[in-house]
Amino acid sequence: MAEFTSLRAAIEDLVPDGSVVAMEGFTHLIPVAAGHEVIRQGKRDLTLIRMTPDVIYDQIIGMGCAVKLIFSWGGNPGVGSLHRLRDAVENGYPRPLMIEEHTHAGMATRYVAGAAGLPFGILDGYVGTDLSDHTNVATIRSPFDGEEVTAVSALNPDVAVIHAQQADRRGNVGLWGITGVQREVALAAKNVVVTVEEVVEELDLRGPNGAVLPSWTIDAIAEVPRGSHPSYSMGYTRRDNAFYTRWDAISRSREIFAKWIAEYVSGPDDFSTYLAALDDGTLTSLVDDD
Amino acid sequence: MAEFTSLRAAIEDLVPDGSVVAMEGFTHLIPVAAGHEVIRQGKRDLTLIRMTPDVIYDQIIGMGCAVKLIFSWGGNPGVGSLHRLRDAVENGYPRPLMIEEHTHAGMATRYVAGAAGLPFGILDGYVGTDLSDHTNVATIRSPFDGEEVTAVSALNPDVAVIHAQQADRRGNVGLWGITGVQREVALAAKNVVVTVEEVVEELDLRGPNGAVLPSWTIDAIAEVPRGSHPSYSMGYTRRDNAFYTRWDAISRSREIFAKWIAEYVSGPDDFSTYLAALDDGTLTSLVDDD
Amino acid sequence: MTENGYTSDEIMSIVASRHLRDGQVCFVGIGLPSEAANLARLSHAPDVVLIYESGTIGTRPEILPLSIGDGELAEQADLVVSVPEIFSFWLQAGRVDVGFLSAAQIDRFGNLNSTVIGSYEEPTVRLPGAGGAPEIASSAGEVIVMLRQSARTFVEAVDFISTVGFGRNGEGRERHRGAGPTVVITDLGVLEPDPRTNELRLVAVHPGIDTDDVLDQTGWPLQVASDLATTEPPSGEELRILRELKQRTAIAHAGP
Amino acid sequence: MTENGYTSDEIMSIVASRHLRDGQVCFVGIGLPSEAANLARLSHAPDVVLIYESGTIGTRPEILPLSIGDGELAEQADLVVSVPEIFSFWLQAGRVDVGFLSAAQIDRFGNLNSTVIGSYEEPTVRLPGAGGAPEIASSAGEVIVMLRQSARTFVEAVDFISTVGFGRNGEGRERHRGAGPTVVITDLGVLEPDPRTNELRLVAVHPGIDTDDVLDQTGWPLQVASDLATTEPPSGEELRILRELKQRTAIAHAGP
Repeated sequence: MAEFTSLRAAIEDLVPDGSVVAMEGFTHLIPVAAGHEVIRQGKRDLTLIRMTPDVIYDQIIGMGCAVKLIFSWGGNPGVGSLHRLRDAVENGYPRPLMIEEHTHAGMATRYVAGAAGLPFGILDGYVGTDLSDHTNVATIRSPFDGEEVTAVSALNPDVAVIHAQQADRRGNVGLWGITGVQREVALAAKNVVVTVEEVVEELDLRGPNGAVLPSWTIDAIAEVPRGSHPSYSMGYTRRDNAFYTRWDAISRSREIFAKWIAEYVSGPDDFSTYLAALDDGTLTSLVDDD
Repeated sequence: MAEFTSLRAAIEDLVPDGSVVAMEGFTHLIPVAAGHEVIRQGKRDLTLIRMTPDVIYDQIIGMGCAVKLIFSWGGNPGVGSLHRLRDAVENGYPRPLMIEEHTHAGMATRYVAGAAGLPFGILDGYVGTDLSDHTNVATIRSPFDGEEVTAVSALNPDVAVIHAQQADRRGNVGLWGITGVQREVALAAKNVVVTVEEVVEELDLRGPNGAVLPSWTIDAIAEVPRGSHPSYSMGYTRRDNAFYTRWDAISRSREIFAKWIAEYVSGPDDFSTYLAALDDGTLTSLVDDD
Repeated sequence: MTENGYTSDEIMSIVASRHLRDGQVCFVGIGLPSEAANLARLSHAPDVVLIYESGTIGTRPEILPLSIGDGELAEQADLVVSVPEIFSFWLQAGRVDVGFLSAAQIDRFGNLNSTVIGSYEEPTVRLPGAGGAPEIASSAGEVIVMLRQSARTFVEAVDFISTVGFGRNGEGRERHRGAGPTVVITDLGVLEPDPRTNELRLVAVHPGIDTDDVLDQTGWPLQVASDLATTEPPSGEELRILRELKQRTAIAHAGP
Repeated sequence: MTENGYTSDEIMSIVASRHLRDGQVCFVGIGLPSEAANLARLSHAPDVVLIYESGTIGTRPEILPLSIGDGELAEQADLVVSVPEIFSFWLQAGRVDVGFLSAAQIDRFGNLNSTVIGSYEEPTVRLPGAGGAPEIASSAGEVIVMLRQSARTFVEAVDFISTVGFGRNGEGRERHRGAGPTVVITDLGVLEPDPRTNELRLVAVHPGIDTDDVLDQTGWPLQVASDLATTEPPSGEELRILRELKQRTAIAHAGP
């Protein structure tokens, strides 16, 4: 049964050093505030899983919290590189980062297998690529017609962290719009932390593709309005495209990145400083003079 | 792209003799009117697929339209036996019926594999049962940890027939409530026939678990209000539990069954006679004196 | 109605409901299991989570469903999912604590037959088949079997193992996630597997039932627990809640 | 802006849009592919079905999305599904006619690299990775590649095959459902695989582009089709629709 708690307590309790963490959200509903709390608490030796590392993992990797990344596309969407991720992979800065790389279809299949309690999943994928020689996939034959398919192992993270639009008083979580792999990762993980835009009396899924995660599949819920910035929460916030562009400049320099994190993430007590800077237009002021 | 047509034309065009037909609907949204049209057109040598054969297949099998049934639970829900199915299996009447039997989980996995374009699907199932010796399943090992799972072959029917609440003017189909395996069977089949309660300007999925099948995945749509009777269409009709009980008496006797079919299904030109008898309370009058 | 003021169906449902603990996730079938599970929800286990194989999760029906997929189940559910999903993400993944099953036959090792009487190829009686039962038995944490007792249904060996209990020779459950049939509730008493042999033995008789009657209605030499108990009779409260539920159901289904 | 009154991005988008036929199902990425696909939808192919890998199917955005998962795409879609479903039930099942791809490198056999420059273990440049591309290339009926041409991007052999075209040695597509890269549209011209050798060759140059310039910007000895064509210049109508779309987009994204 889900417990309502602070984001700080949820991350303290459920994201220990060394754990395998999946923070999902496909462009939409990225749990950025939760990622900041991971940085703030100085977590170490995490294995991070996420299809699209995005700004959230660029920040966590840039602060040296992770030893390994399992992913399928590591760019800044519509902008270019994730510079902190590149610095870790290319130069081992601030520490070396092991990577385990898959395709989107492969990662999705792995989460589905994990959610379904199966040891592996199958797909028509990876064939002919060099990736199949550099990652953990296998070929198996159909016992019926001999056709070959690719097998990928299930993903069952220690903890899944997602952001959703709503939770009701009983702790049922509601989300809608582009739901990516969030239901699958929540059902695949041993523990689940959810941040929500709003706690409501009754869920009101006012958009396409509505989905509910019942309270008893979730461990901790924290109300964190705008907790998905710079991504968005359909029905609540809009994507901050400008921030993604500015992130390129912030993250390009090790020094500016460190200063930005100290000022808006690790220095403050919670997410409110970041939101205040967002509101008064100073969140990207470190690079606004460029 | 879906064409709006009559139910007669849809069944004439898309359900040829000898084809492999899946008419799905899990308790809810069973395409009974379409099943009646199959009987009316005297189709022969069909291979019928359906998780729960229910009254719809009891009628089609009782009329000798099928050579084979692929299924997982063949009872009259909440009532008892399907007598026409039993007569075919136990006595070969009116003709012998081959069966291929699975579990619910196995059938669902087979449809999912079919919809996903995979040759087979995997599950933790059938283990320890005698069914695994009498049906087409295989054991495969995880290439990662050696764990055994059960493989079942994909189902890709020649034609799927489903009933839904709505179609919009562009031919997009909307359904909600208990959707069973209808999306999966529609996406697994080579052709798709849909009967709907209502053609609307814009889909209005006014219930839980709303789903849309886009027009370009469907071949023919026929508007057949109450076409799921005696099952129901959430938001439009209620389940006719009394009919299921009366069906036990109608179907128990070969003679009464034949008379009932002649009067309400094969004799009339279309589904309207059946609905008229339902409205004036005479639909089960053949057995109401019992 | 017995002389004690309740029917054999009622004591079956009430005893089964007592086996559910609050907060458990329960995979329910139609009929007595549905009565038992909803009685538990309306009495001592308000937060029991009811799942029906039609895809309704966390449903709180006001009235008992007559089919596994009644609209009432969808309307009152926390969420509704597809049938493939209910079996994969919810049952197979190990999220169900308790599954209810019934059958046409049960044998001394708790194996269930709902497929055929006679041979598979040329059956004397073709039964409906296994449906969701094999994977419920395999994946649920434990299974509660509800079945009226007679020598015809409680047999030495089932004609066909539709759903495995402890295996043809009681060999156990190594290949299964769940513990299998931990209790069999009949109209006469309660059976549980002997932990040493996996053979079902009589652990309780219902009030007014003679042990010899239970032995007579069992198709194998039924072992009796040394500490054989007598079932606590239905309380007035249990009967009131169950009967109100059934009355609401009757009125609703008689309606227009 | 060229002397002809359009930019090289514009001619790339316009040429790509002409390759889409009405009613085709098209798997779209962000940037030029999204421009091309929406231009087709707003001009000669009103019933083209656009799918983005975020799970939006049949979407008709008023403005161009800046990310693959913009809210606009979900709001204007016929349906929205999960990411696992978009790749399994829709792409893998063979429901997509045309997929758009780009990359950091392409080689003479249409193989694409979006993973690393240098070795995989110790890359000189770590690129974002393959994302959805390998399975788009495998399962879509055909692939349209859009990529600005230079000797740095059009290479003899890619450092890493992220996404397979016709294979390292042009061996072909026996193991794939789809036909692979049937056309490569650049800022200079159009390349297509030679059906005998699977090697990309130049089949058209854009107006005002010299063939020698194209050869200079290609990292292998590029074959030129004997019937080399010159691209039909963008029409006023094509330019008008594309520019209006981009202007609507700019205004919307500048908004509050």
